[in-house]
Amino acid sequence: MSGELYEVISAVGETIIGNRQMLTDLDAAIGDGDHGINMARGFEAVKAKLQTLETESDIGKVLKTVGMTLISSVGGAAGPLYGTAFLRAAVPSQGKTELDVETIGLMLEAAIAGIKERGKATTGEKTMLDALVPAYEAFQDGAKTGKSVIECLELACEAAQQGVEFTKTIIATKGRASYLGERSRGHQDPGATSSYIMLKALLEHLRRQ
Amino acid sequence: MSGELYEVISAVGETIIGNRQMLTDLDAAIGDGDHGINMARGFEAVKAKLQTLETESDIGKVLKTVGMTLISSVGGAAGPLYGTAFLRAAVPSQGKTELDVETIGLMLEAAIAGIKERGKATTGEKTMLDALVPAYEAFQDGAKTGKSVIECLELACEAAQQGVEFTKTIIATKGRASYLGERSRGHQDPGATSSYIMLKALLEHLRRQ
Amino acid sequence: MVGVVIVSHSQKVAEGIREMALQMSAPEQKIIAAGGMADGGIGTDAFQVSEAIISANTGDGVAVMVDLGSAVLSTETAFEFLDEELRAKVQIADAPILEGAISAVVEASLGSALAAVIATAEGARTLNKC
Amino acid sequence: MVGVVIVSHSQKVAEGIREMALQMSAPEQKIIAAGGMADGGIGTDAFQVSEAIISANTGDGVAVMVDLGSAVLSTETAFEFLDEELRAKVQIADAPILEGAISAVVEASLGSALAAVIATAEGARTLNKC
Ligand SMILES: Nc1ncnc2c1ncn2[C@@H]1O[C@H](COP(=O)(O)OP(=O)(O)O)[C@@H](O)[C@H]1O
Ligand SMILES: Nc1ncnc2c1ncn2[C@@H]1O[C@H](COP(=O)(O)OP(=O)(O)O)[C@@H](O)[C@H]1O
Ligand SMILES: [Mg+2]
Ligand SMILES: [Mg+2]
Ligand SMILES: [Mg+2]
Ligand SMILES: [Mg+2]
Repeated sequence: MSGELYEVISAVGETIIGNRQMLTDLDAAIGDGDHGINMARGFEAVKAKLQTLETESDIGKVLKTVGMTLISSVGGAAGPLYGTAFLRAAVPSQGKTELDVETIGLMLEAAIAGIKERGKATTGEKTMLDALVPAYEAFQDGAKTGKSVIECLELACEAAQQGVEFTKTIIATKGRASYLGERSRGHQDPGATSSYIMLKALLEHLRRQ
Repeated sequence: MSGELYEVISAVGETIIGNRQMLTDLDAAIGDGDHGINMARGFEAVKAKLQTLETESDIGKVLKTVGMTLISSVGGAAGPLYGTAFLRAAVPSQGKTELDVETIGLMLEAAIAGIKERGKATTGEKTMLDALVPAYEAFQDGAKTGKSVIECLELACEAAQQGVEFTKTIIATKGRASYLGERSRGHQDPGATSSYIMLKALLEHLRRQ
Repeated sequence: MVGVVIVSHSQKVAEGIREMALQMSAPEQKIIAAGGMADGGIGTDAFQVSEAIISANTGDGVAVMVDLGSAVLSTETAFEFLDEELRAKVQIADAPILEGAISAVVEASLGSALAAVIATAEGARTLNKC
Repeated sequence: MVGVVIVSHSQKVAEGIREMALQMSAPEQKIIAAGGMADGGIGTDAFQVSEAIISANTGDGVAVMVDLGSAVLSTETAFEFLDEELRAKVQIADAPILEGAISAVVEASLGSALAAVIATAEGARTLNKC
C-alpha cells in the first residue's frame, strides 16, 4: 500500500477516534449513545488491518478491506452503512493507484447509492445522507467548473457542514432516532456528523501535503 | 399438620413425581415438553415445604402453602394455574381440620373458578379444565344423592378420565398447544392428564385408609 | 418515571432486553429483568415478578412486558401479591416483548404516564423492520 | 426443514430465544443464534449472520428473525456474502423477534416451506397475549 493511501485512511481513522466522545454524546441525545464507540472500534480495527496491507497499492482493494472491516467491527447501523459505502466506492477505484476528480465523484456517487439502498433511506430523514448527498452535489458542481480535488472537497465539506446543521431542524424517520419522533428535532444527527468529519479529515490531510 | 393431611398431599405429590416422564412426553407432542418436569419440580418443592408445617392442622393454611409453593416452583403455565387453584381451595377449607362432601365440593368449585379466571379459559379449549369441570359436576351429582366422599370422588375420577379422552378430539385454543392449531388434535392434553392423576391419587389414598 | 419490568421465560432474554433497553433509557430509569426460574431454568416465577414490579415502581407505576401467554399468568398471579395502591398502577402491555420494551423505555424516558407507555409499547406490534 | 436464524443486538437475547424455541422444536431442527458482536458487546455482525445462515440451511432455506432495524441492515449485508443459490432461499421475517422465532420454529417443525414459515412468523404480530 502506498504511504500516501495509508496516511489518508489513517488520518480519517484518527479523526473519528479523536471524536469518539463527541459522536457518542450526539447519539446519546437521540439514540443509544454508541455511535462514537462504534465508529472508533471500527477504525481501530481498520488500523490493525491496514498493517497487513502494506504491499497493496490498488486503492479499490484497500477500500474493500476497509469496508469489510467496518462491517464486521462497527456493530451499529453505521457498520453495514459505511461498510457498504466503502465497498461500493471500491468499485470505481479498483485497479487505481491514484485518484482524480472524476473518479472521486464516481466513488462518492457509488457510496451514496450503497447507503441509500442498504438503509432504504433518502435525504430529509436525518441521517448521514443529509451530509453526504449535498457534499456530493457540491463536489460535482466544482468538478463541472474544472476545480481541483482539494477545491471540490472544500465545496463538499462546506455543504456537508450545512447538511449537519440542517439535520437539527428535522425529525428522524430512519434508524433508532425515529423512535423519538418529534423529540428528535433540535439535535444534530450523529451519522451526518461522522460523515462530515470524515470528509473534513480527508480535506485537511490533502491540504497538508 | 395432621399425619393424615400430610399423607394425602404426599400421595398426590408422589404420583405426579412418578408420572413425570409420561406428562413430559404428552407435553413434548403438543407443547414444550416440560409439564412433567414442571409439576415434579413443584411437588418436590411442596414436599420440602411440608416438613416445615408439621405442627399445622388447618387444612386451609396447608393448601395455601402448597399453592404458594407451586406458584414459585413450577415455572410453566401450570404453576400459576394449579397454584391459584390451591390458593382458592384454601378458602372454604380455612380453619378446618377435616373435610366433608360439601366442603370438598366448595373447594373444587373455587379451584376451578380460579383456573378459569387466571387462564381466561373455559371447557372445550383442551386444558386441565376439560378434566376438572366434568369431575366437579360428577362430584356434585354424587353429593346431591347423598354419596360418601369416596363415592363422589369415584364419580369425579371417572368423569375426569373421560374428560382427558375428550381432549384428544379437540384442538387447543389456550396455552402453548394452541400454536399447533389443527395439529394439536389427536393428542391428549398434559394438564388435563395431570389433573386426572391427582384426583385419582387422592381417591386411591383415601381408599387405602 | 414509569418503570418497566421484563418478564421472560428465559433469564438471558430478560437480561439481554434490559441491556438493550438501557441504551435508550434516561439516567436513573428503572428497568427490571424478571426472567427464568430461581434456579436459572426456563420458566416464569410470579414471586420474582412481584418483586421486580415493586423495585421498578418509583410512584408513577409500572409497565410489564411479557414473552408468552404463561408469562401473563405469572404476572397476573404476581399482581395478587401487591398492595392495592401499587396494583392499581401496574399494567401488562399486550406487545412483543423486545420491541415493546424498547418502545416503552423510550416513551417512559420522556416522562409519559403509564397509559401512554403501554400504548406506545403496544404500538410496537405494527413497527415495520424491513 | 426450514432453518431459523435469530439476529439480535444482544448475544443473551439471541441465545435465550434459541433456548426457548428449542423447547418447541423437532429433533435436528436448525435454530442458530447470531447475537451481539464478536467481543460479546451489543451490536450486530454481518459476518456472524452470514455464517449462521449457512449453518441453518439444510437445503430448504432459512427464515431470519431480527430485533431492530439495524439488524436488518446487517442481515441484508450478510446476504451479499452468500452464494446466489442460498441467497434465493433466505428471507427476513418482518416480525417481532421472540414471538416470531417461536412461531417460525413451530411452523418449520411441521415441515412447512419457507413462505409459510415467514407468514406464520409475521402472523405473530397479531397474537394476543392477554
Ligand atoms: N436506515 C438508515 N439509513 C441511513 N442512515 C442511517 C439509517 N439508520 C441509521 N442511520 C445512521 O446511522 C447513525 C447511527 O449509527 P449507530 O449509532 O452506529 O447505529 P445504531 O443506531 O444501531 O446504534 C444515525 O445517526 C444515522 O445517520
Ligand atoms: N390459559 C390456560 N387455561 C387453563 N389451562 C391452561 C392454560 N394454558 C395452559 N393450560 C394448561 O397447562 C398445561 C401446560 O402446562 P405446562 O407444560 O406446565 O406449561 P407451559 O405451557 O408454560 O410449558 C396445558 O396442558 C393445559 O392443560
Ligand atoms: Mg447508536
Ligand atoms: Mg447501537
Ligand atoms: Mg409445557
Ligand atoms: Mg414450559
